[in-house]
Amino acid sequence: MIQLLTVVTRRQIASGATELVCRRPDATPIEPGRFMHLRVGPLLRRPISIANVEGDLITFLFKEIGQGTKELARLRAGDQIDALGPLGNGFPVEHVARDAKIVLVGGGIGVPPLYYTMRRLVERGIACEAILGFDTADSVFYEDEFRKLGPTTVTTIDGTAGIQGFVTAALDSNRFDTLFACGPEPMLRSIQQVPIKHKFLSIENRMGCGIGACFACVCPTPDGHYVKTCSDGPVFRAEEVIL
Amino acid sequence: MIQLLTVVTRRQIASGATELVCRRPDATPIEPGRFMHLRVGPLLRRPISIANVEGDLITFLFKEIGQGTKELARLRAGDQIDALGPLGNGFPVEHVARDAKIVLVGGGIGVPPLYYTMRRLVERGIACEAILGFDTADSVFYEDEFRKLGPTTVTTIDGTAGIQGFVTAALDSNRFDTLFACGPEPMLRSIQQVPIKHKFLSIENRMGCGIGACFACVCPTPDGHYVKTCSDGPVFRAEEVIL
Amino acid sequence: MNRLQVVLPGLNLKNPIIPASGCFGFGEEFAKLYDLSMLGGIMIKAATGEERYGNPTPRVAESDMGMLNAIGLQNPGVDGIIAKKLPFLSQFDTEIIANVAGSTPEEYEEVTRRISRDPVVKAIELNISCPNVKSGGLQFGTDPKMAAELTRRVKAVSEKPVYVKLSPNVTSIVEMAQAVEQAGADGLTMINTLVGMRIDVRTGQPILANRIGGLSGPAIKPVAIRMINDVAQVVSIPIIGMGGVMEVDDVLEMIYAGASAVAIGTANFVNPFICQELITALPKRMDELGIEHILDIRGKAYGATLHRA
Amino acid sequence: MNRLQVVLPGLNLKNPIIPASGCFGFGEEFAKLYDLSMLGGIMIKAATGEERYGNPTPRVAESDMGMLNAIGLQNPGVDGIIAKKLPFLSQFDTEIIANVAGSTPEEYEEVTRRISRDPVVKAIELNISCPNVKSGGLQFGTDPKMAAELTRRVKAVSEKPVYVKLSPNVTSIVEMAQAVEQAGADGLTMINTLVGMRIDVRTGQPILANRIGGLSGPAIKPVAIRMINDVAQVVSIPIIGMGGVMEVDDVLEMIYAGASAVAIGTANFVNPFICQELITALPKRMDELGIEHILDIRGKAYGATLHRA
Ligand SMILES: Cc1cc2nc3c(=O)[nH]c(=O)nc-3n(C[C@H](O)[C@H](O)[C@H](O)COP(=O)(O)OP(=O)(O)OC[C@H]3O[C@@H](n4cnc5c(N)ncnc54)[C@H](O)[C@@H]3O)c2cc1C
Ligand SMILES: Cc1cc2nc3c(=O)[nH]c(=O)nc-3n(C[C@H](O)[C@H](O)[C@H](O)COP(=O)(O)OP(=O)(O)OC[C@H]3O[C@@H](n4cnc5c(N)ncnc54)[C@H](O)[C@@H]3O)c2cc1C
Ligand SMILES: Cc1cc2nc3c(=O)[nH]c(=O)nc-3n(C[C@H](O)[C@H](O)[C@H](O)COP(=O)(O)O)c2cc1C
Ligand SMILES: Cc1cc2nc3c(=O)[nH]c(=O)nc-3n(C[C@H](O)[C@H](O)[C@H](O)COP(=O)(O)O)c2cc1C
Ligand code: FES
Ligand code: FES
Repeated sequence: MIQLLTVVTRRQIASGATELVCRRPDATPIEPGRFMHLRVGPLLRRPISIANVEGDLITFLFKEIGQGTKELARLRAGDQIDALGPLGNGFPVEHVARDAKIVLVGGGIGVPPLYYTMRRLVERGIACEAILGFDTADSVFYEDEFRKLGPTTVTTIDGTAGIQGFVTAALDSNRFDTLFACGPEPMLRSIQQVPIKHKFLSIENRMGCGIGACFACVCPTPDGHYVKTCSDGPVFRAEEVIL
Repeated sequence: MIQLLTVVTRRQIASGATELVCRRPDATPIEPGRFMHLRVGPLLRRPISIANVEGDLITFLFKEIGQGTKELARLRAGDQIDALGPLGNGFPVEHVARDAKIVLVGGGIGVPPLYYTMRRLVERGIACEAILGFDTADSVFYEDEFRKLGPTTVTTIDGTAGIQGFVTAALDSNRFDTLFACGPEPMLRSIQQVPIKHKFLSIENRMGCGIGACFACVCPTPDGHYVKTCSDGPVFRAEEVIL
Repeated sequence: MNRLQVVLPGLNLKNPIIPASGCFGFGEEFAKLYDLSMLGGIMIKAATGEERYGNPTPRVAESDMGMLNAIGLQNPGVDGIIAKKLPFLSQFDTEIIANVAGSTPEEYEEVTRRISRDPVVKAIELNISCPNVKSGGLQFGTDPKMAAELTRRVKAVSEKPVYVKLSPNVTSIVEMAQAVEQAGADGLTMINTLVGMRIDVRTGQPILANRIGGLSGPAIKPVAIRMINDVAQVVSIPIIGMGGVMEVDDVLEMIYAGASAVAIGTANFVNPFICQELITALPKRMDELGIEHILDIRGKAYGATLHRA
Repeated sequence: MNRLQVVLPGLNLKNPIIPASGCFGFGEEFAKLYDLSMLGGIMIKAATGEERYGNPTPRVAESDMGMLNAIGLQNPGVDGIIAKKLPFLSQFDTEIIANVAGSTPEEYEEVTRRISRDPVVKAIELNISCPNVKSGGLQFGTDPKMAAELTRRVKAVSEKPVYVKLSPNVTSIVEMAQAVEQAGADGLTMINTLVGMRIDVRTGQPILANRIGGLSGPAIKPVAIRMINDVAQVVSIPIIGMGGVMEVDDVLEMIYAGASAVAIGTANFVNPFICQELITALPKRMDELGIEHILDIRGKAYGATLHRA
């Protein structure tokens, strides 16, 4: 459950965004959409999505926000990371029908888990498209990597790359029956309204334990109860959560 | 006053003892017996004596005690250290008479500053001897380096190397008129009693600021006043301080 | 006698390590990681009369070597706990301590009455120091008279020994401790969190939805040590210490200060295996320091006369 | 008006950054490192009636992101300060705030009377919250009635505005603040250190010779923010905030919480250039966050109505 990952490469992929490829002690498969809880300098761990897995290699893509992600971005090849995980429940890539029409919608730091998800869907022979939203041209990352997997549309808020506007501006809901999304809360809230039958959202929440024990990361549900982002999610059906 | 030092080599020199050679941004000369206040992981800086200086290289020798020195011992070539200093007042190597008969007495982590001191005395053409006290054979360091500078006697408490007993067991006070010492408080206290005319002791004290502003490191004086270890010392005449 | 064993009112701890309330849920998640029977005991999440949802999120913020939480006593309610949580815990050979909270003395009484009758529960931890709820909680924990009165009432209905959990947010924790001891408390647990706040400089607003929260973790350890040390010298009931323990030396520090056992909170989030690791590390560290039985050092920092009970 | 300028009773601060008392001596050491005239002000080391040696050593211990000190008010005495320290400080274009301590109300009065008459001193900081001395100090700082009475007496003899330095070691800092405000305090400075203790596990004995000490540094910052936020909402005198400030965002956090200026203590030991660096960093960070004048954000965390005085 706790693994020591060894940094293999670190690369800046956009303004303030880093790709970290690490070696795991083993090569057990991981479902896409799950996350690792990384212990860097600060006291609490930092939840970071699994952006890719190949054999014993695991990739993280992240934006520098505060102390934790800044220290993560300073790691060098050979450094070790104390990683708790994989945690949570990911996107149901093994459960979607083979003829499903899937769109993956990612916003900013929500983009990373969708890369691995799309790769796995494509490996299962399921055609899918991606819509990736960023603030501005400088912050766009992994566009080429996504294009290699399938049709990919980039949007930026300021229009400096791709289509101007939010991801929803590029989303033609008539063409899809399944949607996987990850991104900031306002984006996910507007996606909840989109008329697509099956919608799965990966949500973010400040965490304590990451394993379901502390009730830090709860999200209310329409039936008056709650779910825990870390252990019940981070991926939920859009109807399951009140954002 | 604050310099970034770059680690050049790190080497274990005894059980739990490390030699760290670092490159300074400049090559300004430093008097022996002064110290650097190093910022490692913990909040407060750690005072570490300057064990040698050659051009822009500076050497620290230290024992792993707690978090600070442990993190220091884990640094690798290329890592940087935020160093405040050099601080304090060192041994009066430039002021001793050329025909002085000097003995340098070091105990444990008090040995480091004496190496640089002896080197500088020898460079001035002053013959001197060293007595180095350790707990046990495993913890002896820098014996060869001292021997290259002059006659050197090692003592260990358990007798596993050199003469058994404390440094005072190996000290023939009749042969010297000047003594430079650094080591644990009990050792310095017994040295205060030794009948040698000029005795200079480098003392240790828990520090806050390291520059004389916080009064953390005071040491009482026989006249009812006090001195500050960091800025008035760490080297004092033996008569000046009450240990 | 096992060199780690500690016997306290109602509790026969095989070692002094106990996960702290609110930081271990009801054990379910950690049971997947290691065998909970190795623990000295488990302090389960606070129980209230009814199910509670708690505060809105964000419920957690971070600070240097500390965290702020404002969970707000989310729990399935005392009946839910008795029905769904205690049966699961009954499978483990460890001492269950039930943390009891409420908004009114009546609620405290009611929760205690019910939960103390469950055979799985070996002791009650009276939570009069939760800073994260509007009513109850900290009120009872900062006024010695109210604390004593509540202790008396809860003691009267409890079938199990009652440990009162003290708040550090007081001028004199010694006065609080003495008040609840006189009111019949069988033991003390301390400290709960310090009230704190963080502000997001991008918005100028508090990070926690609840604005304020409880500060826990290594940042508060020196405060905990000092308070345990002060209280241990004046009470004759045992103390379960907590506040920032992360390493085996922290456990020893608390016992030197006067604690008889030690609870581990925030550290479980940093390293979910921490309690297991501490239990394994203790005998080795005791060997290094020449400590035969863990209670041989209890209160040594203030020169306590030592005995192993 | 300079976007960093803050005008408070007796003090015209060119920026809100002030080294905290006891962490900057009388400025002599730091004057060798940078020009002290760049500072908003300087809170000098506590003055007592007579010269004091203070506590035995060790006087400092460390904890995670905090330090404990038990200096014990070592200082050359009020006359020594007036004769030897203030003349040196008079050369700098910055506001000198004299920290006043004592064992008895009479000593506080006497020290205030003398030092407040020195033209170099622009304000008095009444230290009723030092946890490191046997008598006086914390006693006055934890009882609202004693604090108010002392404030009244000191105000009566002071020629300069009086800022009362509050202790966080109380159940209700709001009550303390209101008491001293009503007694005539011109401002508040907060927080002083939290009482703490560390024990050396090799000896089982406290690390500090004084056993207990005051906890300062980043560990206490969330407690400071919370207390400033609580007090700022109920008093109408200004607050100089302190407790764990290390970075420019910490300065902003304190002002958002309701402080009008910010004092820097422990951080001076970590980085002796910290005050200089914070003053340089502030305008840049304010630009990033769209803050025009530093006081535009004061109290924003609780929705204060804003004005720049
Ligand atoms: C399930 C999950 C997956 C994530 N995956 C990614 C990813 O792949 N790439 C990426 O760049 N980011 C991801 N994030 C967000 C990432 O966790 C935060 O950016 C990061 O924790 C910020 O830490 P910091 O120390 O840099 O910032 P600080 O603001 O200093 O952090 C302070 C505290 O707030 C928490 N926090 C701050 N922002 C967030 C946030 N957005 N979500 C949750 N906690 C937060 C931190 O964990 C920490 O406890 C994910 C979040 C979640 C919940
Ligand atoms: C002027 C001076 C020069 C020194 N030179 C050397 C040297 O060349 N080599 C060497 O090995 N050691 C030297 N020391 C001792 C060294 O400073 C301590 O071993 C070190 O600070 C321990 O830090 P730590 O984090 O490893 O231990 P911890 O015990 O975790 O430190 C906790 C706190 O106590 C302080 N502390 C602990 N032990 C000492 C000590 N003996 N003296 C002062 N403060 C202490 C630390 O600085 C820190 O603030 C010197 C001390 C002084 C005062
Ligand atoms: C997330 C969280 C939830 C908590 N919930 C409770 C609780 O329900 N009841 C209680 O008495 N204490 C609760 N506490 C306080 C802890 O039990 C403990 O007293 C405190 O955190 C100090 O210990 P630590 O520093 O090891 O975390 C909680 C603490 C945290 C961090
Ligand atoms: C070594 C030291 C000495 C102090 N001396 C005094 C003092 O003489 N008078 C006083 O009012 N506060 C004194 N304080 C308290 C500080 O002024 C400040 O209130 C406290 O340290 C919190 O701020 P910080 O976390 O930035 O250090 C001292 C603090 C330290 C660390
Ligand atoms: S983070 Fe602890 S329950 Fe989700
Ligand atoms: S360490 Fe601050 S005066 Fe010496």
